[in-house]
Amino acid sequence: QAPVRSEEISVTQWGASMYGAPYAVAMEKGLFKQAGIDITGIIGSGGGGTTVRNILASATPYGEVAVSAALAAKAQGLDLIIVNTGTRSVAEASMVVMPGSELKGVEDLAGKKVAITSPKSVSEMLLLMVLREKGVDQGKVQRVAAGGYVPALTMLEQNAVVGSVLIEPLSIIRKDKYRTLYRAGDVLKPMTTSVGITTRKFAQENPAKLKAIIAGRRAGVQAIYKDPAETARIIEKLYKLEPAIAKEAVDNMIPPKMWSEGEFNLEELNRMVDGLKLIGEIKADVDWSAVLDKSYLPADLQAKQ
Amino acid sequence: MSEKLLRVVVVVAMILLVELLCRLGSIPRMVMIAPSEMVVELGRILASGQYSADIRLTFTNIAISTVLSVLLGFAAGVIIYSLPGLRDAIEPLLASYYAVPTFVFYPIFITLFGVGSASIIAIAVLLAIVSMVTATLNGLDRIPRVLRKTGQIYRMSRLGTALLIELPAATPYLFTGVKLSVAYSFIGVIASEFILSGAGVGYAIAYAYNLFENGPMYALMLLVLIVVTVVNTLLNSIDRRLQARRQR
Amino acid sequence: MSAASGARIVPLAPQAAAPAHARLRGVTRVFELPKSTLHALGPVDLDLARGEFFSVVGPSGCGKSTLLDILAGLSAPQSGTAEFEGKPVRGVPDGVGVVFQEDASFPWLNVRDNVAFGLRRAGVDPAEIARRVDYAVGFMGLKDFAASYPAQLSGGMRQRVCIARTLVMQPRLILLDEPFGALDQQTRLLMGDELLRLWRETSATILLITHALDEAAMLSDRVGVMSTRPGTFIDFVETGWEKDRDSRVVSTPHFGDITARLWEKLRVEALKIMSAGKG
Amino acid sequence: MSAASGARIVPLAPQAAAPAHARLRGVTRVFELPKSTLHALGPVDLDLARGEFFSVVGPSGCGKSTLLDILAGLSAPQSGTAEFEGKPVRGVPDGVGVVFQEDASFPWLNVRDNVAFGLRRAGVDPAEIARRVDYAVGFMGLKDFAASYPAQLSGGMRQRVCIARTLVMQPRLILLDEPFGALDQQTRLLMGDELLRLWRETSATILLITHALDEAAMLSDRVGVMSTRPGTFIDFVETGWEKDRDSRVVSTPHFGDITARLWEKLRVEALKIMSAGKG
Amino acid sequence: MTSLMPRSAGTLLVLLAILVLWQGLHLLVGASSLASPVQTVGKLASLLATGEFWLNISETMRAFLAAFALSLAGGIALGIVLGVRRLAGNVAEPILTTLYSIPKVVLYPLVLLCFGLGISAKIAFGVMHGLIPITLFSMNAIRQMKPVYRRTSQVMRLSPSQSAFTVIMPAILPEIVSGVRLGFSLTLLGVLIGEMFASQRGLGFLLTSAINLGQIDTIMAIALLLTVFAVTCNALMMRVDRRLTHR
Ligand SMILES: Nc1ncnc2c1ncn2[C@@H]1O[C@H](COP(=O)(O)OP(=O)(O)OP(=O)(O)O)[C@@H](O)[C@H]1O
Ligand SMILES: Nc1ncnc2c1ncn2[C@@H]1O[C@H](COP(=O)(O)OP(=O)(O)OP(=O)(O)O)[C@@H](O)[C@H]1O
Ligand SMILES: [Mg+2]
Ligand SMILES: [Mg+2]
Repeated sequence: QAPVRSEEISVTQWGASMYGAPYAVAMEKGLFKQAGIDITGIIGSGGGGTTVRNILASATPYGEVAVSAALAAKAQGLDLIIVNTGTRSVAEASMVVMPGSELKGVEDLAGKKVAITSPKSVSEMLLLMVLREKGVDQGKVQRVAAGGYVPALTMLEQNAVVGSVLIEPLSIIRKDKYRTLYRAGDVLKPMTTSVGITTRKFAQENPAKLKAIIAGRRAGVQAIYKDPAETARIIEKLYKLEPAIAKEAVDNMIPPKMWSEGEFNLEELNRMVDGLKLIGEIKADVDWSAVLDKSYLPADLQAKQ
Repeated sequence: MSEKLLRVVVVVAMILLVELLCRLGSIPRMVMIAPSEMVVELGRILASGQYSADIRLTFTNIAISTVLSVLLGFAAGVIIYSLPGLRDAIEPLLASYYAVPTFVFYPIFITLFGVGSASIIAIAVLLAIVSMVTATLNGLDRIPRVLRKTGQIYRMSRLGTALLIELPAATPYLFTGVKLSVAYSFIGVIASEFILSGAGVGYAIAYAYNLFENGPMYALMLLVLIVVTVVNTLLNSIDRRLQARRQR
Repeated sequence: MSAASGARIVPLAPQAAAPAHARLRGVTRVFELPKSTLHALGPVDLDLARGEFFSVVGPSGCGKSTLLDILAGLSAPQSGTAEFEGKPVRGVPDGVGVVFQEDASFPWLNVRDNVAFGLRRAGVDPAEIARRVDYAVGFMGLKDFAASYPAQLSGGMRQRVCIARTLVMQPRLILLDEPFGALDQQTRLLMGDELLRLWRETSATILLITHALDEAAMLSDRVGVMSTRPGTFIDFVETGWEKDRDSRVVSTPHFGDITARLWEKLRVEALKIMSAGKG
Repeated sequence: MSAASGARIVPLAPQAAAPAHARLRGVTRVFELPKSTLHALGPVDLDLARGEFFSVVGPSGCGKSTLLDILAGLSAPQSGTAEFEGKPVRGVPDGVGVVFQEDASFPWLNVRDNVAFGLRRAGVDPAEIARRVDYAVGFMGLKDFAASYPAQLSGGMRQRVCIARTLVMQPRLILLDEPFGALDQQTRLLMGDELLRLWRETSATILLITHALDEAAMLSDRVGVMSTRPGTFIDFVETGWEKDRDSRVVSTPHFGDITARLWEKLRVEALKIMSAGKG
Repeated sequence: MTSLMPRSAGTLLVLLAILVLWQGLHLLVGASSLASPVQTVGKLASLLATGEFWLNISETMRAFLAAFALSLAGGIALGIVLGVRRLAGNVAEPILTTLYSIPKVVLYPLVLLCFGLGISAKIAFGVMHGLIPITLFSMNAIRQMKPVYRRTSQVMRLSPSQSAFTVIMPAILPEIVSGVRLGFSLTLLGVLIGEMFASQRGLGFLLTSAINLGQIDTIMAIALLLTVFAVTCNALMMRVDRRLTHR
């Protein structure tokens, strides 16, 4: 086996959301190589389930996926473990209304129709959590599945709904057209939204590789916080965004500290579980000890709680 | 008859083979559940009513887009037929039509028709209508001239000739168009739901797939397979009856 | 069965005597093609006597079917006039029945309904329809097939359905365009006998287009021989048969005379074509 | 042009004299259908003399094409034997050419290439191919159409392409299955003349299946009349024409005699069918 | 393009009418819902100027060509076998037509489960769409070939291979080309749908992300590119067909 072999790993929503920024930065700046592994490519995909299955099937079965996808896969008996956390914020999510709308706050949504992407999606979950936080009866807000963010905005423009969920970077691209009703990050406390997973077998056989990936990603996160402007340039190139938009997208995520360095925060994890329960995707509490394995984290992070 | 039997035997054998491979674990559970389990699952989800709304939505949309594409396709076919100049111009385009990836026009439809069923129906109609147009043209072309002449001999009106001679004469060809319209409506509606929408059987399958819920996923796939097979068999038997009188 | 003195050649000028049942005068027909015009027929003069059995023979494409269309009012002549029972032909006149060269049975109707089609459109009383259809179906030997669809019948039987469908309308002028084209010689012979029987029973005027000289010779009172396109009548041959003739005439010497006469005419036409470099 | 004494009826037993060019003995053919078996042909005995022009007439479906298939080695008889040039027929023998009833021209080749097809496959020298093809194309009156594709030709012309394609192979036995079915009487007459010329020039043995009695009567040395299915020969009529006959014979009394004789035979067959309740 | 497709002035007029309709619709619904023809062409040009876009094109083309080659080879071979073996053909035909009318997208999860999320899944999905029509058309081509052609080759005493290559192949070619044309379109559709649902590269992937980001001009530009490509190939095949068959 060559000392440094090129590897491909998977990241959910690669190219569409900010989840992948640490990988982009780490690859661009050679941080993975420094950590002892040559990551040459990222495989992205839309759905969480697809990513999980794809991770399981690939030569280097490591990837970052939505928490819900990891838990669902685990619940269906797939042999995987969570080895680090990825993103930990909901700051990129918001709800918008038309500029002339009379709605002032979350409370005004009662008795109204709003657009979500699809039933049981993250967009619905965050909406429900916001409503609960603000004490609005979720039964009073009628949710319409649009199939995606863009169709949801179209419904909004056509007055089929009064509000629509939205996510960055789309919300930045279209910020002139709508008024933001609330930002999920302003209402909700941070929670873990994505995690790094691998198979138990791979972890046991290639602990060094795994540690290198996690370390490389961590270095990427640190680099983001150190130099947001450079991060924006990297993102801009990779995601083919306009410079201004890329800059704003990155800058928006710096204060809420969207990217975790990898450490597990049970409170933030459970907050996500709470949300998933709200949309009925999981029924019971999660026994994290059966799912998590912190032994591949850098030593200082293992200690953090 | 024996061919029918053989066909049943072949299909049953294939199902049994899959069943066996699943039961023996050659096909892992995570990849596919045994056909018998799919049936049980299907029974369960139908009884629970969990997907009733999706199922109703999907099949209603399929029915609507079939009817629309048949009616519109027939009307368009008649119009194009009666304008030979237009026809010459349009025919080379019709021949290439299926090479156009129709579903990319979804974003346009949602601005025109709003989000939801109407746009999905529009995609399905767009996909299905051309078969009906082509079949109508073909059917009208194939009405032997002598049948129209016969109408004249009986001193029938233009409308009478159209209803009592031209329509029945073209029926078998029109029915071919109907069959294709049904198939393309199925494909159009379910594929749009699968990729673009937040409701319906197509969406439910994609959703179950993402959540690793192989039970409901395969049950819904089975449901679609069964409905398509039944509808197809039904249409084929009508077709055969129409053809049986005709075949020369 | 008996044969008259021999085939008589009649003058090409139309017969002036009794008022004709159907009459063509100076009829021509031209088709406009995309790049040219095609002179398909004429000028043709023709008088059909009431109750006459008249056959037309002529090379393929000489305009026989075109002639029939004009007599039936299905298309108008370019020039000249067509008359039926003293009135000019405009549209399809009442009392004219046509059996077309192509199979015109309706494949979606069974034999009975095919035969009843015209009567139903004409609003004839149902009991009367049933009576006439039964008779015609029996007459044409289709009784066992009354409930069959055309697809289950042979080409010859389908043609009989069309004949029956025409007969039930009790036309006074029957135009038949190669009705036996799909049959073999034996069956033609039998169908010819039946056509003669029908003709005797209804005393309709019949115009039969055929390409079989023997058929024309055996069935007709008079045979018109057409030239190549644009078709005109180059000869009229009177057969002189008695009215109650049947297929047995084919073994008489007189039959040989008529066919030889027809053959000779056609051969001359054929040689003309050849020397004109066509064919 | 002259006619011999008259149509002679020959005994049904095969002629014993000169060794036959092709010979069938007790040949039958049965088709297994899904629900029944169909006795299509025979038993048939037939001897074709070298250089003879023999025609077969008979009702549709009596087994004429089946007989031809057996002679050509395209299908084996159920019982009995087929011989060609003294050897039993197994597969298609060398020296046999067939023109089928259906249009067998290749739509993807132009007329020249169609005609040259067999020669090319047989590896004949290109110069020789060109020579023979030119000759055959000219002979069949297709010179102006050498570069045309079958789709641009009429049915009759396509049939001529098939005849030319067979002729260039210089077969010693030519089997023709209703080759002129698509033509009108005039053109048939002309084609008949050409076939006779060809026959004289090549001195091949010809078996011609036709449903036109006049054609059989004019062209053949001998006509075999077949019964309805299962087809057997019920009569052989020798025409007694001289070898250098042509279409002018149609206006001789002798021609009338032969056709009358053939007609009579067929009429008897037809009546048999009718009384058997078929048709 | 112009020399291939619109052979008549009428077709050009219809294309023009489509353009006018497109522009009209654009004015009606606004630029954010429907890019104008000019915007679309401009966007396509700028996309084509990037190497990135060509990588996606080549990704799609690679999957498509592999899928099309497999559909062709498999479909024609299977079709010929089913055409020659009458019983097998009769048994298989209704099964195939039913499979054909199934919305194959519902089976996509199964494909992913079997092939993973790589090019092989896309190829498999393309083949699932393209194989059956080609099979059905080839089978019918063999079945409906006039028997007299085979008899002619027998009479000419051709060897089996001579008969196969000089008679049977040319005789069934037009039917097969029709099947191939339909198979071409459907294979492309299959590959694109495959890329839309789960992929990281290719035109289908670009389409989904453009749909997700609401980049209507990108959507239209890719649709235009695909349409032009497919229509051109189709017209080419029709032309080859006409040249080969003279019918
Ligand atoms: N509607 C039409 N348009 C153009 N040309 C026509 C039309 N109908 C007939 N013709 C042409 O007119 C000529 C005469 O046609 P017609 O059908 O009357 O011939 P026919 O004597 O009946 O031939 P056949 O014996 O083959 O039936 C032919 O050359 C034919 O091609
Ligand atoms: N391959 C076959 N399988 C089953 N039946 C057949 C087959 N070929 C011919 N027959 C039947 O055998 C009988 C004789 O057929 P054949 O084609 O020899 O008749 P034919 O005398 O040539 O008729 P025609 O004058 O109509 O050409 C017919 O009833 C036909 O249906
Ligand atoms: Mg005619
Ligand atoms: Mg035959």
